[in-house]
Amino acid sequence: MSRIGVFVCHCGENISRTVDVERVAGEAAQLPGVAYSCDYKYMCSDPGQNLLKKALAEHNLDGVLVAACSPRMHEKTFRKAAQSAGLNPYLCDMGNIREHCSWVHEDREAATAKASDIVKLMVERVKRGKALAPITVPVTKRALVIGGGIAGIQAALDIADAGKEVILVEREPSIGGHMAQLSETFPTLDCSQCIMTPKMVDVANHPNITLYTYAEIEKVDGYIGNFQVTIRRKARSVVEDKCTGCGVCTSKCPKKKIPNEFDQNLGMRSAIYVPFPQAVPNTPVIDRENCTMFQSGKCGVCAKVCGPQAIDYEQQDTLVVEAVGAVVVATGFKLYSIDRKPEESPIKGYGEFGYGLIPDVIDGLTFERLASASGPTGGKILRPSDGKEPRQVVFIQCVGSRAREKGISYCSKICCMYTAKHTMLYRHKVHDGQAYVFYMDARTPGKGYDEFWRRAVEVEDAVYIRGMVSRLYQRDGKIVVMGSDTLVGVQVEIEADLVVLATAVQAQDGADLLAQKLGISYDKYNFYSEAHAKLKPVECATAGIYLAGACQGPKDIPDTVSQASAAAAKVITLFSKDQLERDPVVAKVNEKYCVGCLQCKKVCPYGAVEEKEIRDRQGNLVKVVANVNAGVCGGCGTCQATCPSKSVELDGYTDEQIMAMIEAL
Amino acid sequence: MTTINQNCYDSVTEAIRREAAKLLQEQTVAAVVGYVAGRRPGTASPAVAKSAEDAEKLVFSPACVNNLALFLSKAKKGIVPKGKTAIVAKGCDLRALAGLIGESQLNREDLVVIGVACAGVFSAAGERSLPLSDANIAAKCRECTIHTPEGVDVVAGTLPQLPDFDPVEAKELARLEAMTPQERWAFWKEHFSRCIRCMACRQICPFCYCEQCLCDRNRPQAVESSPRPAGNLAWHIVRAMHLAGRCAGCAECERSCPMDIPLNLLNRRMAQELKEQYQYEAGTTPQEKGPLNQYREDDDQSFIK
Amino acid sequence: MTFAISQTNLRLLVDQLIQDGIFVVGPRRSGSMVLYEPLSKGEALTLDALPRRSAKELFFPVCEDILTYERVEGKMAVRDVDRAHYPETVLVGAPPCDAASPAILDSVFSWDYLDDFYLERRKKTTIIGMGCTRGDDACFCSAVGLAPDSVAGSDLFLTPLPGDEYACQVITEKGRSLTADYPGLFHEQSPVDPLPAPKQEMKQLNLERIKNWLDTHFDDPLWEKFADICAGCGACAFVCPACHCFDINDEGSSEKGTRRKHWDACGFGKFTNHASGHNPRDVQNKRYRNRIMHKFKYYNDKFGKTLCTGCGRCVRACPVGIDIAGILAEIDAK
Amino acid sequence: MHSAEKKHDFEPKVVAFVCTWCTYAGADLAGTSRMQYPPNVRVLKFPCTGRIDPVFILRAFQKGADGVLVSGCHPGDCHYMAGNFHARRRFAAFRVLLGFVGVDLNRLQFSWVSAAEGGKWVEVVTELTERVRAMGPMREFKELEQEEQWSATLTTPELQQAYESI
Amino acid sequence: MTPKKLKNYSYYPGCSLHASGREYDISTRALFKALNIGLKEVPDWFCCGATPAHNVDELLSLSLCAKNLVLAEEVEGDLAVACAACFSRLKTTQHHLKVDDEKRAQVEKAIAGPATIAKPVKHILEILVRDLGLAKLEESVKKPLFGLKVACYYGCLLTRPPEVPELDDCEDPSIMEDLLRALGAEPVSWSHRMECCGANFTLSRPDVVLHLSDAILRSAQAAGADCVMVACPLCHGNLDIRQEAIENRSQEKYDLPIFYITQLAALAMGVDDDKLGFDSVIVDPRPMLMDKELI
Repeated sequence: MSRIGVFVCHCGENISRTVDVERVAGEAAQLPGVAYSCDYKYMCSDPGQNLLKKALAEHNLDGVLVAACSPRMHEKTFRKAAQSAGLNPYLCDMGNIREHCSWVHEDREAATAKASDIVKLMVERVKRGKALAPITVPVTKRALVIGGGIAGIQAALDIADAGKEVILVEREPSIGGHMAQLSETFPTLDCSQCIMTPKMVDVANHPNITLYTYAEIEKVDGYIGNFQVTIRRKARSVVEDKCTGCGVCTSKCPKKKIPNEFDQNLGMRSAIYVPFPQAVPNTPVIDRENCTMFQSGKCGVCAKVCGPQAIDYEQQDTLVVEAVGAVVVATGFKLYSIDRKPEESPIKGYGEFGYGLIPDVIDGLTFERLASASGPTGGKILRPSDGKEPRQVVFIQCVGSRAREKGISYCSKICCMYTAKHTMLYRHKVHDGQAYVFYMDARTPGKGYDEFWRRAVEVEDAVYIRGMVSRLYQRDGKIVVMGSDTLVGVQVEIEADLVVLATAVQAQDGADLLAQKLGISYDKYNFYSEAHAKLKPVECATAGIYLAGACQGPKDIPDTVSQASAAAAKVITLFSKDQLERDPVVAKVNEKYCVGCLQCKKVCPYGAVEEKEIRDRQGNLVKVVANVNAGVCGGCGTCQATCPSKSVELDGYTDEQIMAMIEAL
Repeated sequence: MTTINQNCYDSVTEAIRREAAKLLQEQTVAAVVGYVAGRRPGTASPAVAKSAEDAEKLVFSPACVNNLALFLSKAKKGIVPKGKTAIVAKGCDLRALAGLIGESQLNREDLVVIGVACAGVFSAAGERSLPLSDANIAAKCRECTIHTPEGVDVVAGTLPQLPDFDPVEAKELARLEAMTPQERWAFWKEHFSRCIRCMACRQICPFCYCEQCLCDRNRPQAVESSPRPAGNLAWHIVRAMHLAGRCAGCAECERSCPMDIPLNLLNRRMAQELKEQYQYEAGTTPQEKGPLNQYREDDDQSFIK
Repeated sequence: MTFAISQTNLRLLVDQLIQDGIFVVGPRRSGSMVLYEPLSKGEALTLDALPRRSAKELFFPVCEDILTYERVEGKMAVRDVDRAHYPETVLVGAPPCDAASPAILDSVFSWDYLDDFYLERRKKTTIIGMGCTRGDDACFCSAVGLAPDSVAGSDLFLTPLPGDEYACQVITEKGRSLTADYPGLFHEQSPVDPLPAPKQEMKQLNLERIKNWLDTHFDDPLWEKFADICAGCGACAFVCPACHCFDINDEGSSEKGTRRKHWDACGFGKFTNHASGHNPRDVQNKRYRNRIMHKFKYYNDKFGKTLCTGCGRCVRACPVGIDIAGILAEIDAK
Repeated sequence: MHSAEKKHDFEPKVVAFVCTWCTYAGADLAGTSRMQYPPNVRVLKFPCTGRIDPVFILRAFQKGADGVLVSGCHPGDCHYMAGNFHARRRFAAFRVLLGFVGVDLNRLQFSWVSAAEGGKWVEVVTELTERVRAMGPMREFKELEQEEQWSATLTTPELQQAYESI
Repeated sequence: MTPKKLKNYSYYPGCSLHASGREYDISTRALFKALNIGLKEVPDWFCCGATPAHNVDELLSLSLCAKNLVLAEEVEGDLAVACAACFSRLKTTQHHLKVDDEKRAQVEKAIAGPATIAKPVKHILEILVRDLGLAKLEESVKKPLFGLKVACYYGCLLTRPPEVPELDDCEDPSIMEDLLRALGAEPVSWSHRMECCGANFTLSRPDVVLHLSDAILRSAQAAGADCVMVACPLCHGNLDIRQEAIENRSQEKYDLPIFYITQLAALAMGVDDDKLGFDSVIVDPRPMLMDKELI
């Protein structure tokens, strides 16, 4: 028989005004299993807590119920008091007779009866409570950062500066991401590369950062504090340790007419190349698909000219396994293309804009390369088709964004600002040129943003036309832009030399595949889902994985950097302890009865359930059962409600407790 | 009355024997789970053939009512020897196999599935001495959509032209749906009051493979184990709920019920709902998640205030 | 001259018994089948089909309360069921395979422990048996020593005659007093040949030989062959007129509840499961072996009776087609 | 009008299964705001609606509840991200099943009540209580609980009496 | 011996095809006859409500089409429609009634019976290019239209909105061009094939029509087209009947014959040019066709 102590609180008069607390305590004393009961003016006061502690010792109690306010108010208080008197804190519960009773009912008789019922129910729960010990998980104090754009770089630097090791993995041959491609940045118009490249160099030189470029995540195992990450280092065909970055190979490479992806295919590069001059690392990579040596076995010029003999045509992909305690995902974005899409694709192309087949219809990133001093035109705005300077440029916003009929309903957030910036850059470079902008709304929330946009309109003379464009077509070397001006209510037709589309920001290619490897969730656009839109904006549902930058949703640079630093702060917080301690309200599997149907695994929002093989002493497989990783389990109990045989049970909310409460109704 | 020509069953029998003998002789499989004829005419029972000799005794007839997937589930562990197994499966049984694969109870690679072209089997109460016809065909076969097996390793036999049968079960379901809650309560109360908790419905179900049935537990007791009307109702509700989204629709529960409780109506009602709401149907392809193991953010919630 | 009763009068008899406060149970249509159920009038009596469940539940209910308990002011108050309140009962229309079973079960329920629940009901019940004129390929009463016209276990035995009449044999004192209480319903009639008994496929089994084999073959590969496919349900035991295993369960909370006794079956995985978790009959064929052993060896060893009346219900009910008659024939042939 | 001022012939037993993060907190808010609602409801706290097994609902009816409320976080608000999404499907299915065996679904209410919706909590509880009150006691399950197989029907008056007290 | 009919279609001509667009009807029938495809007019068909009705009364417009669809059930075969507007309305009705139970109930009440919407509604283009197939079509060509440069004009209704006609890519279709290539003609690449001609503003706001249609003709001419091919009697009207007014307005000479798809197809199939209604259009195509030695 249990020995439960019931303490009924008056809460001054808050409870006792409508609830006859003495009667509640008296009735509680009659309940089977209750060894002691009393009522007291303020249970949460020091004397009240001392009363509880004293009763625990004197009456040898093995469970405590405090019938008082909401557990959300004082559960911690009483559990701590009980613990200090030697009782496991999880054997102390609260019955809510204030918020759920005395404050919401005025009929004293009914309120007292209800309070007694609440005590009765909760006593049944306390009786069947289990002593629980906090769960500790060791923490490996190294972080993995996936993606070497500004988000990944910022997160990596912040974590590394806190003295923790960081593995930074980048898919491309160089870090830098999209920000390295930009010319100037809003709202200050400072040169992107001027602020970006020092950070890239910092990454390269940081003693705490291990950089893997031209590498991808192959596999992720483990859980918070203890991930095992397998990284595929793609064969670069250049031995990084030997290469001095002298550049002879790239200048001697006979195959030079390969469109340069970094320049949005406007410029050319060689088959062995560094994507851009400030690349980090400054180690070339051989593009095997375009390399004569790889395609026909004849050439080998680069190997011949390489002094340090760093060229290795035989190099293979290698797999590296790293143990880390936290992961920051910063895989960034790509731009939507207006090309014709496969029929089954939920996202559609823009036939009315010629499906990307009109050469002088470009996207914003291409315009950035045209405007960039280090770009293929040396910073001159020249149109791709004939290299002429465009006299009239039409900018179209919301191409693919907020376009439900094209399959994307969200706002890409950055286009209003960068289009305004583009009109300015254009005006600065082509003084007598005219910029037109078709827009739906000008969205400029941000420090200095609206002022910036106004400058474009009012000072730099960009003509903003509020309306959509219905068609683009070529006529006499020009692009005819047919649109409407909805403010005036007329059809507009502009003959443009160049059309720049502010195309939608989309999640990177393969974002979904990476999410599956990481076990994190993503939305229908493949943007990663944060754990809570308001309160956990950088955490993933999966513990120990954090998000930074546009992989979570369209974001500009300031927001990206903020989020990256926030993610880094979360990682550093995690790493501040040797052991991770967490609430022991977690699910446990009864391996005797579990039959391994793994329905629990399918519903677990945390990916906390894994398969576990049970073997006999000879090592023969007996069966496969579910196993809950206590470090990852969030304690929702969805697994238990799903399990047909109830072979998984949530501590603190066991079926036995709940059934007993229902029985006592 | 429409009668189905018996010849098609003979051709299946022949094909099963041939295939089983080959598989066993070549030691491709350790055993073939199939049917043998019973002592009484018009009966058959499941059997595990472990030799080419055993294979000669395998049959297929309208009496082969059992869903043999049961014998591959963990509930029946041990009776099929270790190693690769061949199984004779009707279309309805295939869905159960797919379900068991989806629930990690079976590996497709460990199976050789001998799918039978099945024109139908006897109903529980049907006269077994007559050829299969409108009068004695099982309700599930009347609405079968999977007479010819899909995704199997071998197809045994071919089908004759099959007549259209009256969908009695669908009609019964519609009749119940049209009742008032009070009438339905009375209907089920009468049926459940006869339940003696022989557990045939559970034991014959390929998906009731739990080592410890929730309903056998007594601490806490979720469902009264004694065969009284209250516990009987609770048991059948829990059973239907646990099978929702998993049930393959083989209707073995109903067939094996000695008290003639129309249990498959419960399963069908659930299946109908899951199809309407979540476009889920038990099929012959293993699915990673059942309808109640997944969700969509825009799932219907009109019933939630 | 023969003592007889017409079909009409048989139903009248039921009506009159009910009127006189007697609890009358007999075969009655219930949903899609016929079951032994309390009769509210003679007309309900349905004699054209074998009831799906046996008549044993009249003496040994599917589930019955043994006692109730409740904690009152810290003490546990236990209340027993008063067996004196069982009513005077007449079972009417039981075929030989059902009528014979109480006589067999009397032994086990009155052995070292007197089971009042059973015995009190048994004492208060009169059985009107009835000769069997139907039967199917699952029936094997004559193979286990009974017959479609066997009077074993009946207090009064009715033999169907041509022309809606039953020849009426008084077997026991109980039967005699029943006929004496309702003399007007019976009449004298010149002897006629009864309706023919159904032909049974099964030949007579040598139960002695079967027992001999069972005595020496506790371990035998045949058990696997017979019953590996057993699905582990209780259908056979629950429809059987002779199976009498039961389980006792307390239902309710630790504060108040009911102790209940209900049918158990050797097919169940939890049957004879020890508290330790160990089960001596750990696999299905061992559980089935127990079924055969109990019926044809253990019960015989102990009470000199066979625990089977050949009604064939288990053969019909088995969801996987296990055929006890076929198994017995196979053992007999060893 | 306050419940205290009304006297009813029938006081229904209403059980609420709620998640701790949203609805429990919402009910707390109703308290801190001193809103009033009928005292018939008894609250059972769960971490998440995802933890709520349909068996609990069934059991509550069996054990004498006249109405059952299940309430949790609005979609997208789940503290555990997806617990309420899974629960939603489970309850949708279970509801249909209960309806199919003849339970009047007016006795079973599901709702989303957030931590900020003290008013909605009051509304939902009041509405369910009054609806169930108007419907009268949940006779079906109570009667079923009393029933026996015919062969075990109780004939002892004192036992019958003892039984009814249970 | 008559050769075996390929497939039978029911046929909904629509009002225009019995009036101002008579050439479309004539040439459609002639073409089907030449291709040996059965075409049986739906008995008692009536107006589909055309493009204005649905702006005024949606239920009316749906009910008109629904009733026509019910009538179409009486004739065997998928429903062939030539007029792009009728096609659009019938398909729109099918779409609405399929996805919206409430509308369906209203319509069924209005037409006093079940709305049968299962019959596939097919535009002539679909029948030619998809059902018959380009290969078969090419095979059947007797007089290839070599050297004829055609501007294929789709107009608004043939592909839009994409979920309704489901005919081709809504902004960049190619079905007309595919057809023409099979006939031996040469489709030109031009900018205005999807633009609006002004449609039924032709009566209320001719100024708009003249402006819009002018752009179309101008663009077709600039692309080097000899003629324009249309699938809609309304487009035909605006481009053909109004061509002179357009020329007067813009002081440009276009002289571009406007063909229905069926006219050119039938011509290629060897149908006599005097059976195709060339004599009843405003811009007489015969001089141009003679020039090209196509007649």
